[in-house]
Amino acid sequence: MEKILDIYTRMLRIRRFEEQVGVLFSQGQLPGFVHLYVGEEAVGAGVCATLRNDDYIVSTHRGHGHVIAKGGDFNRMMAELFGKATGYCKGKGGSMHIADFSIGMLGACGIVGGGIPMAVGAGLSAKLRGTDQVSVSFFGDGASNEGSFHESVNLAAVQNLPVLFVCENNQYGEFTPMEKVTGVRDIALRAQGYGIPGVIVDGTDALAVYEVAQTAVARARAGEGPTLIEAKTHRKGGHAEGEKAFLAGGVYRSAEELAQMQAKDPIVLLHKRMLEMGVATPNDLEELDQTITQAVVESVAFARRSPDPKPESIYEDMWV
Amino acid sequence: MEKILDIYTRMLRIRRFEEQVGVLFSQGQLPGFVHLYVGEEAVGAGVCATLRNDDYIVSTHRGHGHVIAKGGDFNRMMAELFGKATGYCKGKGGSMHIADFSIGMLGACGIVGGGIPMAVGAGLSAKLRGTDQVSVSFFGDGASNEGSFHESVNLAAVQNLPVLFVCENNQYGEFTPMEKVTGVRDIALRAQGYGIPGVIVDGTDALAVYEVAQTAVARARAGEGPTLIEAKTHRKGGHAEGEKAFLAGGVYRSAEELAQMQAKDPIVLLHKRMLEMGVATPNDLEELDQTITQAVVESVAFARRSPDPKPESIYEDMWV
Amino acid sequence: MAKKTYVAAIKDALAEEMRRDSTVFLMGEDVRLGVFAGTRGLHAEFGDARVIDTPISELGVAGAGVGAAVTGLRPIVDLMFGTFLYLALDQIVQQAASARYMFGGQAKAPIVYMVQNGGGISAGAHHSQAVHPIFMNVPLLKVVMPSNAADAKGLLKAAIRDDNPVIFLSPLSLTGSRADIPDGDHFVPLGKGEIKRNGRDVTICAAGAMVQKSLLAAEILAKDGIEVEVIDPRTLKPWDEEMVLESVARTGRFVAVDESKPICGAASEWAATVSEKAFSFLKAAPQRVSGKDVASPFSPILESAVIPSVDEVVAAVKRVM
Amino acid sequence: MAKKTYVAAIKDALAEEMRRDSTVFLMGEDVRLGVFAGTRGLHAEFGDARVIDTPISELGVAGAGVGAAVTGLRPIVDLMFGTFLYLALDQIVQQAASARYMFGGQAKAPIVYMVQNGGGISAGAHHSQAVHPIFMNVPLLKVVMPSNAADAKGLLKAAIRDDNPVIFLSPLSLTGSRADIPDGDHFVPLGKGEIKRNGRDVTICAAGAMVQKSLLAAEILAKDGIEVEVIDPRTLKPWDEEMVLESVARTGRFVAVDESKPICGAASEWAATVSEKAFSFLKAAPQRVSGKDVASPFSPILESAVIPSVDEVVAAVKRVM
Ligand SMILES: Cc1ncc(C[n+]2csc(CCOP(=O)(O)OP(=O)(O)O)c2C)c(N)n1
Ligand SMILES: Cc1ncc(C[n+]2csc(CCOP(=O)(O)OP(=O)(O)O)c2C)c(N)n1
Ligand SMILES: [Mg+2]
Ligand SMILES: [Mg+2]
Repeated sequence: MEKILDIYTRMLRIRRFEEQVGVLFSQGQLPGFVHLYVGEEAVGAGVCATLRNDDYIVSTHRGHGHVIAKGGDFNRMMAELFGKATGYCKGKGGSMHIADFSIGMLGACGIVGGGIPMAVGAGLSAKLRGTDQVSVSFFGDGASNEGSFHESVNLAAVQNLPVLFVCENNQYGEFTPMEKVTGVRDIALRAQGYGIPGVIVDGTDALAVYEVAQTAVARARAGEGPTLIEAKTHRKGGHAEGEKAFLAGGVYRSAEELAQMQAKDPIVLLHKRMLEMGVATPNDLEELDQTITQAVVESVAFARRSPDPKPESIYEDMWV
Repeated sequence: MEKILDIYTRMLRIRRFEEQVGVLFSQGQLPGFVHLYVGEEAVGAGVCATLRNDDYIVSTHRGHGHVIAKGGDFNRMMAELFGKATGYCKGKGGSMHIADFSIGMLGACGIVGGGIPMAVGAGLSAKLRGTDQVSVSFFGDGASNEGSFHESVNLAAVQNLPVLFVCENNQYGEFTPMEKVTGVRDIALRAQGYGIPGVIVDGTDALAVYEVAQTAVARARAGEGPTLIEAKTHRKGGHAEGEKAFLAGGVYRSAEELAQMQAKDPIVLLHKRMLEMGVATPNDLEELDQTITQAVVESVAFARRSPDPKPESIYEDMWV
Repeated sequence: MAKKTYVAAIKDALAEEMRRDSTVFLMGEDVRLGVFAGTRGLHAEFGDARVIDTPISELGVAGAGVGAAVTGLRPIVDLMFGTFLYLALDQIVQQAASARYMFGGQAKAPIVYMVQNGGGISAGAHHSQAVHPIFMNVPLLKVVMPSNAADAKGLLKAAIRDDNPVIFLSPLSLTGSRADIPDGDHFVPLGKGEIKRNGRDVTICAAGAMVQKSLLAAEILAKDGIEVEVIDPRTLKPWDEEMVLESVARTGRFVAVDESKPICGAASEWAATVSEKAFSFLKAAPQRVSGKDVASPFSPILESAVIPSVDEVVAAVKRVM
Repeated sequence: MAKKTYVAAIKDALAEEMRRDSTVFLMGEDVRLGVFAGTRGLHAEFGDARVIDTPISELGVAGAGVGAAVTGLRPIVDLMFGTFLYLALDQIVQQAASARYMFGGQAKAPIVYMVQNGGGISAGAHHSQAVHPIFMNVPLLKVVMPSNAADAKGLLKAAIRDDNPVIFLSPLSLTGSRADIPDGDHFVPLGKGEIKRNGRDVTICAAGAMVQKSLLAAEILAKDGIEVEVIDPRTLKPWDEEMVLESVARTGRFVAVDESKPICGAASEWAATVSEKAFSFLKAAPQRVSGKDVASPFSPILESAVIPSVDEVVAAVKRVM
């Protein structure tokens, strides 16, 4: 019960934060690229709700949701997106490189598939140090066609590492539908090529995600090796913010598809379910929403009043 | 019938050439590294016997056998191994870079897995040019753990290219047994991750190899896409020539394993079968052997009497 | 003459060459809708067979291009960002660049790898590094980095017609920049530099996005009576060292300006060449202006402190006076 | 003091550091039996957990090392040949080198990538290229290339103890070379060069396998009365430029000798630095001797024409006299 509320809270925190980021981007207030996680919240939240603080996750270019799901701080995130000195990376990282090592969040990653080997290494590290930490690699359907995916999963398999490979299959890599570039419909099938379990889950159903992740985490902690989880999901927005203007009418998702997708909003679905299950009252959830929204607003204020990094700081954080 | 003799001839040509190369290497007459194909002849021969001159193959570090199977010339090969100006690559290539573009042999490759993308590109080229040529990528079990394998097979699958991926599973990558580093026993299983057929064949049975290759070639020529063929085989010698001295007693294959393997010599097996089937008389085969052996001997003489490349020739063959 | 953006110039070059030669085809991630390099719209004219959306598989795609090139086609492989070439490096160096040479001249590999190079738009560490020195250092590649839309069109056409592997780098920060483009089959030969501004006092060699900055610096310096000659090699390899050496023989002073990192960067090469081959003409120590030797930071304030600035170019010129 | 081979020195360094610090571990292809880098025998002492045979997956293994490094371990990743680093470049640059900086100092990545570098044994194009300029050009890596067994031992120990990512390059042609190795915990700090021969007339900067060739050239030249100072930076990045500049201030003449390719190579960097910072001391144009700008040919005759020779070093020194 509490867990469900916990998961929902993580999801809503992601959603409200991301909505705000979208607005800020459209107003031209944020430099660089921004890829939103809106629509995919159930995956990050469902998985991270099974993790301990000292477990590891490695994320993607679409990484805000993972940071928040793992317990990241709005203020330091927002400040980073504004490129401020108070940001997680002192303005050096930005949207695609947010990390919070204090909560085991080992970084977003601008290189598609680039974070997967790192997650395997964190799992190897846990094994060699004799802890029962687990490591989660989030990546997209598109990333599953990178060599790094293949090498990483195989390495984790043969070393029997405590790693969850979580493929967020939103069915697109940028503007290209996955069936055009991926030889298989279900990425989970690829698990067979490494002799590890492959599981498909409805990525819009947070509780289902939580369940399969729990099983995989238990396996990993028990020293039984990695699992490949494929969460079928969708992104509500474009590949990156500003996409519509950028594509100038170049449409790649049909109206039907978009409508179908809207009907499967993971937050709406869980909200409904919670009321049905009596986990929370509408009032509770409304209050929660307000608290979160307030925190998002404050993070913007925090970011705005934060100092810019000093140009000289380019020479800091180089070598230890 | 004729085909069987053809296949046997290819195999024996490989064997006799390679045996000679082994001797020359042990005498310190050949520079660089040499990886022999002895024991694996049935794979290259069985596959190449299904190909036309204008079909393509791309090979590996263990490439002499593929060149010969595709119809390569002993003299130019041997001269290349000696680093002579009359060699296939004018002494610039050596054992790991022999190529014969006139017979569609697009090169051996010193980088494990490095030739696989090229084979896919040759297949793409055939498709785009509207020919019915096919392209074959040979690679090892170890190579199947490289990202290049994964990316290449997937690309060929989604583009539906006329490519055969032929994994020569000799169960070792250098001195490491495959089960230690490969998540799956049957590389052919990986085909499922790309939605293409995966076939396992006894790689010591040349006729069996020929048959599965024929099916795959027919599919490819008909525009039905790629096939992954896994040929279970073994190498009779070390990973590279000179290995025993190099390893200084570091043994990695058990006596039982070696004995088992010796009993499955693909040439002995086919020889026996041909006699049983009445494809040839012992005398025929003996004559064939002598002819081949003679050609090998001549190739050594050719190489020896060939001129060294001129140092100035380092500036030739740079840019067109 | 028509004023067009860098991206539009690239698209024109691609379309014209694809019309001219049916063996030319294009492949890469999202080339159909087009992310950057001006590939948008080509699919409508040339169809699935010649405008191919690939998986996100840089190594495999780069290598497949080589296979197509050595078997008679002329692939253009769009890999989007220069930093993604790190993933493809093995196939580019070991296959594309080496094939002809290591096979003793049996093959030719007419292939163009096309990417956005360098920083300037807060794209962060993973997308913003200028990668050209890597490709200048490995053997047997040609490397092109046009500094404006007109050169981009002319050089891309030359790259596509060249029978050798070419790395074609569009400076990321110039994507939307405009220039007058000569009508018709505008062609700029590989290996020929251009004097972008004449001057008698100092020679600057600068490429890509640094050309404009050097020209701005030259204007500022002109007010102090310092006349700077700005040379854009345009092709980084093989490069027009004669043009630079001839200029230094006149000016006696040299500044190399490049966005890439300072150690073994393009500026290092230019400065070393000038000091080796025009030493007797030099009146002062050649100076380098390069990107700072750190990963590209996200914050615009930090990123502009990392990329060479007009002020830094001005200061370097003053050091040689 | 004991005379040992380069490979044996490496093994000693690995064993001593693995004994000293239980967070140090080794992984790579066939590290158990050991192909090159002196890893043979370590498995017997340190077991499966600390001597890990990996799949042939350079990119994945290089990246897994980073994940282990940022979570508290000190991996040594043996990738066998320098050219195999092409496959791993993305993870080395974008993760190992960048992690600390792009995450604003949150992480440290104490990792050593260990390979054989360069040519000289007819290993052919795919195995013989000297790759160090690539790693010198990208930011935030340390790059080490010891020229003899003693330095190899001392520098490898320093690399393992360093908290930053280090590329450790053993010149392929020196694998079997022997040197006297000081007893005990022989440690050579990163970033410190060494004058391998004193001389008053010309300064040579050379690294790796080129040090020995430069010393041979110096002996030949001494017969003509030309006294050459040979400096081995040992660490290529960050490098001991003070030592070289100080020497050039005395000799006034400079020759850079490096096995890597001539464009944007190490010799380019050294020559550019000297001409930029010691210009007023220079009595002649600095000269570079580099590998020829082609893929490494197989034939020993051709390969030795590609790699800098003692004769070429002698000739370059004569050019600056
Ligand atoms: C190595 C690499 N290639 C290409 C890109 C450009 N790119 C950024 S996101 C993206 C699509 C990724 O698709 P997927 O893995 O499915 O993730 P999604 O964006 O759908 O979450 C691409 C091609 C990149 N950043 N890195
Ligand atoms: C990219 C790369 N990594 C490592 C090596 C070193 N190496 C050469 S052959 C080999 C083993 C290859 O195993 P496999 O693919 O099974 O082929 P086999 O030798 O068994 O025929 C290795 C690791 C290499 N040449 N290239
Ligand atoms: Mg996707
Ligand atoms: Mg094998």
